[in-house]
Amino acid sequence: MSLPLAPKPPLRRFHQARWDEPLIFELSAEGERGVLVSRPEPDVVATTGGLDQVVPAGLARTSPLELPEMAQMRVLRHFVRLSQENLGADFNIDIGQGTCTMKYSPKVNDQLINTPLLRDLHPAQDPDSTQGVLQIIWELERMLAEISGMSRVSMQTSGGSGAIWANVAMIRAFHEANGEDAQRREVVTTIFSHPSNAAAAKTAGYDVITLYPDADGYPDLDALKAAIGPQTAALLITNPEDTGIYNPRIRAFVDAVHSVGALACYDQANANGILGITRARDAGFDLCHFNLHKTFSTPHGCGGPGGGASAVSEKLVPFLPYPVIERVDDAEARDGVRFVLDSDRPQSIGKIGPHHGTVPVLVRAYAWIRALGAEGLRDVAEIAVLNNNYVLSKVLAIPGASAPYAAGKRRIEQVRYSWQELYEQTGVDTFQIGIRMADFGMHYWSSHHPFVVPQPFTLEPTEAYSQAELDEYCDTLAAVAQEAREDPELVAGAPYNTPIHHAGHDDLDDPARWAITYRGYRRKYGL
Amino acid sequence: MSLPLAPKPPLRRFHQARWDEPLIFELSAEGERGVLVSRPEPDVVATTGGLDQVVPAGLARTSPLELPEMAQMRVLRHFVRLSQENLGADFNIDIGQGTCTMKYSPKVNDQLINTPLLRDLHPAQDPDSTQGVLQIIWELERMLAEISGMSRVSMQTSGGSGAIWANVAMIRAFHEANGEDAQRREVVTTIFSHPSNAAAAKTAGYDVITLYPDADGYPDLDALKAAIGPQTAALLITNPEDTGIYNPRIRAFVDAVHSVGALACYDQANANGILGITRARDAGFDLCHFNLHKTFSTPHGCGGPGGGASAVSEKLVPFLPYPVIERVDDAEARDGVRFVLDSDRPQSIGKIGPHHGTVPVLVRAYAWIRALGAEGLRDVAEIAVLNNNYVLSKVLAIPGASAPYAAGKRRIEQVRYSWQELYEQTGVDTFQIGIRMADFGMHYWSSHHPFVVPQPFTLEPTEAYSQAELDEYCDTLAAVAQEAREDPELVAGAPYNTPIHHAGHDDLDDPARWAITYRGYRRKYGL
Amino acid sequence: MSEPRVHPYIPNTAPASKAAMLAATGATSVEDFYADVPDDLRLHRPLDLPPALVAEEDLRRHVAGLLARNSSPDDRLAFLGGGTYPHAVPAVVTEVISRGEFLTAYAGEPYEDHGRFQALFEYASELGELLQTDVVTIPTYDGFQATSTALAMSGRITGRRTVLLVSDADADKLSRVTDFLGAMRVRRLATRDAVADLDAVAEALDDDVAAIWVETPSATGAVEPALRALAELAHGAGALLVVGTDPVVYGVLEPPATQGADLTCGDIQSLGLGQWFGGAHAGYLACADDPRLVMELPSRLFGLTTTDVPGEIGFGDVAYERTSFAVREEGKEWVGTAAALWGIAAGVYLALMGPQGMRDLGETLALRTRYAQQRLAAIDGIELADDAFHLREFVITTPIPAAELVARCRARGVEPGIVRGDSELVVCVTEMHSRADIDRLSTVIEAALNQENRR
Amino acid sequence: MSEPRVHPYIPNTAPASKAAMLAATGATSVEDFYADVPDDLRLHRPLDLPPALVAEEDLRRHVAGLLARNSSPDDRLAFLGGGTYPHAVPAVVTEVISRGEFLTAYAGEPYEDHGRFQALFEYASELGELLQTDVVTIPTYDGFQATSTALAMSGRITGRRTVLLVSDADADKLSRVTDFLGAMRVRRLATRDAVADLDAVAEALDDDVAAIWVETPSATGAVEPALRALAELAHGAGALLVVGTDPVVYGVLEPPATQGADLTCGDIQSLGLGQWFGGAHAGYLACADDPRLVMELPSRLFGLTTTDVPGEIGFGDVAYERTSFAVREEGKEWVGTAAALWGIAAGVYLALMGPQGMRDLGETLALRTRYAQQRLAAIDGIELADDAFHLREFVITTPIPAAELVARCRARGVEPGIVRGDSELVVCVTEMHSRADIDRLSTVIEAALNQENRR
Ligand SMILES: Cc1ncc(COP(=O)(O)O)c(C=O)c1O
Ligand SMILES: Cc1ncc(COP(=O)(O)O)c(C=O)c1O
Repeated sequence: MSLPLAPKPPLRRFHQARWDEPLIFELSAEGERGVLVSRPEPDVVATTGGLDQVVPAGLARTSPLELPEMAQMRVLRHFVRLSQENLGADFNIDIGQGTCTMKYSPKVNDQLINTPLLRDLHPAQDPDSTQGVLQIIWELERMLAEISGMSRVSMQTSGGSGAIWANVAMIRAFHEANGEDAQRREVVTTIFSHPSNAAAAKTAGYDVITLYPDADGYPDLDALKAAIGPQTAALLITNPEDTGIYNPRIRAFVDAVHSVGALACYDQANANGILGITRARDAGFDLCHFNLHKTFSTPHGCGGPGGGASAVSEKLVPFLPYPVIERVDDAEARDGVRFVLDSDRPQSIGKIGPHHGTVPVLVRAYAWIRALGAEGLRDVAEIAVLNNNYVLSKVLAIPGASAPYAAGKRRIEQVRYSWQELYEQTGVDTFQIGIRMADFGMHYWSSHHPFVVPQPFTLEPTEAYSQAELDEYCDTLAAVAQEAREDPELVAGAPYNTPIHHAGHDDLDDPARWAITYRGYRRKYGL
Repeated sequence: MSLPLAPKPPLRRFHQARWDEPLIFELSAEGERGVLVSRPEPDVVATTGGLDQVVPAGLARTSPLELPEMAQMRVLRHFVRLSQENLGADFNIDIGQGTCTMKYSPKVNDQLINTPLLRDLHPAQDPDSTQGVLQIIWELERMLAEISGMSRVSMQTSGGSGAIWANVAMIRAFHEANGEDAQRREVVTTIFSHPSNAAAAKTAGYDVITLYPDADGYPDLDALKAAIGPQTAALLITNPEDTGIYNPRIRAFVDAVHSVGALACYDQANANGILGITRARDAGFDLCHFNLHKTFSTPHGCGGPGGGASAVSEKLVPFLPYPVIERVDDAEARDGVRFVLDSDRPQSIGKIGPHHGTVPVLVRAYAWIRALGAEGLRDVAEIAVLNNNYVLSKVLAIPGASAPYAAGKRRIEQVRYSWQELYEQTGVDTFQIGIRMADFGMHYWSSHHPFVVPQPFTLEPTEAYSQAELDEYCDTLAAVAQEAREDPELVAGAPYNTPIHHAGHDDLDDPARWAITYRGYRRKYGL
Repeated sequence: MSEPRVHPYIPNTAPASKAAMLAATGATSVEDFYADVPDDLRLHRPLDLPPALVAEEDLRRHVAGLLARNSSPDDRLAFLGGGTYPHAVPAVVTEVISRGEFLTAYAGEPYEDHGRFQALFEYASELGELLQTDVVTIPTYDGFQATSTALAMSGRITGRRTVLLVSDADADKLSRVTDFLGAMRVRRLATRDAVADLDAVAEALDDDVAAIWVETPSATGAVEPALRALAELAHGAGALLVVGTDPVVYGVLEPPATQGADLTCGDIQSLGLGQWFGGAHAGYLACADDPRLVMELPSRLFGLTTTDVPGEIGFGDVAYERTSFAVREEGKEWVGTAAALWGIAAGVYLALMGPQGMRDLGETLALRTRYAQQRLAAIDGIELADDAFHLREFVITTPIPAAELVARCRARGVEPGIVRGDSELVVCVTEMHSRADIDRLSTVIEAALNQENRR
Repeated sequence: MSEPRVHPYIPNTAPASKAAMLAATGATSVEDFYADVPDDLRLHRPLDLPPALVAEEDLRRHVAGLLARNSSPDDRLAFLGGGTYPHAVPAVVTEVISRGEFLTAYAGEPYEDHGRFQALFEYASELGELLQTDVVTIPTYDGFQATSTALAMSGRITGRRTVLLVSDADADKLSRVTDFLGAMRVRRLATRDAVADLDAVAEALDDDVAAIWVETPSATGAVEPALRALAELAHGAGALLVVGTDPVVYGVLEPPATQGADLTCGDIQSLGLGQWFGGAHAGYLACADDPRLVMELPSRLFGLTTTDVPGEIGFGDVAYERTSFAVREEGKEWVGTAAALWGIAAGVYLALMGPQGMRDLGETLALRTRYAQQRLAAIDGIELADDAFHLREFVITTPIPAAELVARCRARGVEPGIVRGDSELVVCVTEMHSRADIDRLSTVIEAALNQENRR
């Protein structure tokens, strides 16, 4: 063959890196060292008498310590090989992890945080020496307050569920302060809300009442009205839900809840599609939360650390976790202002996290908002929604795919689709489609349990992908659906091009067989 | 299947990432932007009158500018995907790029250089504000002088060949200063020396005389004596050569050269096996050079920037590139010393590179030496040599492989092997073996041209790999040799597990067909 | 600006694609998509935010400028702990967690995200070696959360509602735990010489006690010497022993699990996460492979499986039905995005350190701590607050108000410790403090005290 | 120390492996391997080096401590160019070249090192678009080397020995070129108003002239306006036109190749490489796809090929037989490790910038340069040294010795430029200098001059 190059075929000929690395313990070589630590100086040994003198009898370790022994480069090699066996958002058209808002985390933000001026700060050091980071956190709080319409925002948690928990804890404290805690024992949520809403409420001791969607996919307003009363502590709801359908009667939900003296709390983990369009407080909500690692672009880190932001209206401010950062005038300080910590908050629910939250995440979120400004955030929303509706039109053109509820309606930033028809026709289910997508280098996620939508899959294009990439994703999905029709065995046998092949599940749910650590494994199987 | 896990097979089941990315130009989407630059402020536009006013008529660009138009994340994605299609030393047991000294480049060194205190320094700024980096370069020079036994070292070049060139230029300047330039028109080197020795000498205008090895693999001393005379400018030689055989008569070579008034220059690009064991100056050499990106561990960067260090004895000091860094006493300076630049060097050959060489490389080399100290450097040498002889014993056990010359002798840090016997038996050549090794995730390099050793391959284990990794490499080599016997077609059809399949070569040497840029390609093929 | 507003982070702000895509959806404007948002909920003005810094260098200059208002750590020598410890972060740790494959991944399947499953299984396994437990969770948010959960588990398992805190716990942590436990109550027993007062514990135990809660090293760095006795007391009373502890010390100390602890929990910040102004924490829970305990853990657990190809190593979620992901409020507490990347970091850290590294580190901590105690106790007016064995942190009593002493030391470029009460200072010493640093601390404190005397 | 000396960088310092491997080789000690090194060449003492800093944190503290002796760039506002320019480095550039796959790779085959072949082919292609040439080399060391080679090529191609330098070239570069060319000679013609004096050029051309050498923007930032005329002169005399230039300006300027330049060459430091104390340079050579030129290039050239699978893109070395790798001294000059990673960086940079980014950048450079010229020329006593069109750099004449002016500005935190001669300063302005920065420069220079007047 000779130039010119032939055109590329429609589907990407992908293969993920496959290193077939052993478990790290099997790489151990007696006596190798990975990194050396600073050792006590000879005088220190002499003055103290050495380890035997210092550690009291009976406390010294006698158990074996079977960590791997490896030279530095081998440790590095092991983990960078594993990294290549992982599909980060930098690498794939990551619209298939719907509800997760896999958008671009700008590299400049990663670089900005990577300075000793942030990395090596201690939270207890002289606040005069940490004014920069305090100012950033303070400004971020102001910006999130403006975006939500709320009064104040706490960013002490490192995940969205943590922020939900903080909100629930504040709801509990609010009713306690009003002497209604004993009476208000129920929290209402919806089946399309993230499970952490129900779970956090339950953890706080509430009974959970779950609303189901009506024929249009909205939670049922009448059902809500029937469910609430003086026993209700709060409604935990999101809008749009994972279906992507905006509930236009949301204010009526809030009003109904308020009418029984309960609070309304808005899960805005993913506010991507409505930034600058509509705000939680303007719909009457008392609390809401954001996931900084979703809407505000901070990296997901294989599952954290992210950043949770709990935003509250004026009446819940007293209950915020302490400390809050305040800006005070100070003629002697730079620019005449100083940022101080206020921990003297008697009604506070206390601490949620150790200090000010995931600081490297907060600074990234700050930088992301600053790079966009008001117009840019609005662009984020509009393009996310455009992308979503574009993908919707393409997916609906795939035989066997559908978007249940509210047929013909536009969606906001994501859609929960269904392969029910394809499944009925071919026997290939949504999990199998998903695994086959991995053979083309793409993520794909079904949905949270329970599967209200049958054979679900959820796509959330965000603003971060170009038209060509959205096309590639949809074309691949269509091709896999076509494979399911023509060669269901092929799809069922997937994956072929990933680091490992089809894995068994039998060993994961049986206490007699599961192996949660290497030592547990060896013990259980007598190795 | 169920736990426990089966053991892994002897050969790694490897597949490299394959993304099948188009050329970047094909990813262009009209109007997308990758990064925005700071724009002239409105007043600046007003005051200057704008671009049309500022750029004189006739100079403004009228040619099209067909760079790709891509959003930031897509640019990132393209290049990180390409990165996964590249096999860095961090990832593989990189002993197969013999002569290249693929050792560990410590990550801490990469991090140390990544500070604005180095990255954002300008060479012309007040030297008071750059004392730290000047001190590091000065100290590095002192350490390299100690390691080589030479008086001074210039690190202005970013490659070993550049350092060879600098040495040749100093040799030329030396003879010029002695009025012997017109007479000394020949440089002697050996066929196992790196081609840049011959090529740099030729570029400097010298005629090149090449010595061949004797039966033991050493360059022939008698041939040297016959070749040199008053016409000789210098001997450019290395020891051990790529064979890894140490030439014990090296001093006689140097003496012979000196006896005719010529200079002796030692190519120590790879001094890995003899650090702290023996030094260039102690064998009488007048000049030598190191590759910081080999012996001193700085990363190879896909082929640079590296660092070349040219070390000279006292009599060549006047000819060093300017400026040199001097440490002077200064009661007012920190620690009482100041580092200053001396550019007033009338006999200097001038500049070799723009300033002080590849600064990020110099700092890394400095840190590497400091992490090891004298004992550590000695360990580097000893373990590199142990590793090499260990591999030698394993390779010699593979049917069809041999290590020509000096049978039974120990080698220093590398060995040039031969598959001649395997080739004769199977028809599979060294290139084919090499490509097949890539299917197991390993590099493999034949050798420099010309192939004095038939069907050559060159392994250089350095000190950086553990016994288990050396075993894996050798076992894979043995398995591939076995494949060559059992299924030569299989080997000939390789690669299978790399980003692309077997490539044609026909389009690369024919001017009517080659395509060196995308625009050249489109023009040539009418696209 | 007349140029279209095309943003590098938003490809389809490019007019051509935007128009083509709108056309493909049949919409005439983006407004069509928002048809369902009632007008009275629309924000009819731009958000009130500072102007955009779209040019990357403008952004960089602005943010770096703000960060430059923090003063450089080189300018101060700090002996600050209190839950966030200045330990070395090996470069390889940072390299691995900076890889885009890990940094920007989230929740893919075990196939295409094999790497994070293996890395996190290895993290859990390494921590299990250190702690001598067969079960370790994928990280939760932080030590506060881990401890809260461990204690809540003790309530769920025993059906009881009292937690006996027998150590000096960090006040913030206690605040978190107390709020979390809600209907359960935490009863604090006074310590004796900075560790558990066994007599008081024995006396306080009753049949509502779900757990004895030990913190070791405690908030003052005191190491609890009587874990075995506490375990016996707890078990004798039908309660669990829950030990909050920093794994970093177990290169030299015998871990709680082998002394009878039912649940070990805490923070892994010390294992290569860095300080980050207190913004780099992750929690762990560890226990024996006992379904009674395992099924109460809310966090994800990764387990080994086989694949269709012999010798390949597969992974998956263990007992997923425990979790709120599977069964919403019927699950144990909740699970969500937590701190996986920090778990990977700690896994790399422990692999680099190896057994000898952890032993060396423990020794360095123990000896330098003792050395600092000796040096400071030799200063006129300074005394050690107790006689317990301390690791990494200890308390000195100060002859002047502790806050005043801190202020004076700060003026000399040293952060001598964290104020505790009026006249106590918690001093933290790690492997990052050389002997010379400790000597400097001692000199500076001495000078600061003499300043007083000279007044 | 009694512990064995096991180094993290040297796995087989571990006693067990070392012993096993020695045994496998049949050696009794490592000394056996050095049997061939004569005793009188052996170094019978340890190298005299500073003590090892094996603990990573000790090393880090030491090196960071040395670097901290450099003062922070935040503390000074610099207008320094002279071959190393303060341009923005987009974060994505740094991310890509920090990837271990690229950073630590070297010279693998096009199969397993497909990535670097494609990235470097794309770099060359992008530069070709900017410069309007069909051939661009894989990077050589730096602009000094590239220019040296281009001029040497002109000698080889024409068989002549004189180079006519018609611009104001950087003195260091000229030193390098002169030494490199050896037997050829460089004849410098005086410039007129900072650009080529066409009459002088016409007069100087003779049949020993191999090339007219233009530098544009020159060492003073002057843009050569008469490339077409120079090309005609050169070609009329059988010589080549060699243009040394910075690609960064071709977003707004017409490139040399379309005006008759035979060889375009220079440095790509401006394209996202950063400053690094002058330690980040790479050179390029660009020309038409003319075998007469191509076969004289010493550097590697990567070309496209097909593979056995349609649509796959293969790469390989073009005309490898040119190179010293293939034919040693019979090759063209030499080739070796050069600056590939910087080429990848520049390729990423150009992809990020795109056509509009390069146009915007060019506009910003042009306008801010002009603005700075206007501001400084308005200062009493300061004048522009010439009337040429300048981009990014220009020369002012100073009423006091330039070195003195620099010293006074430094005292005010500003580096106003590079001294040239006694009373000239080369001032550099890029996109990194805001209007406010330029205004500050102007204010500081004014203050510095007034200081004199007040004396
Ligand atoms: C709507 C919604 N709420 C809450 C969460 C929980 O956030 P986190 O995963 O950060 O705990 C998510 C995350 O998937 C979500 O999509
Ligand atoms: C012995 C020897 N000399 C010189 C060189 C040339 O060094 P560089 O590639 O840095 O130009 C090499 C590199 O392979 C070498 O091995």
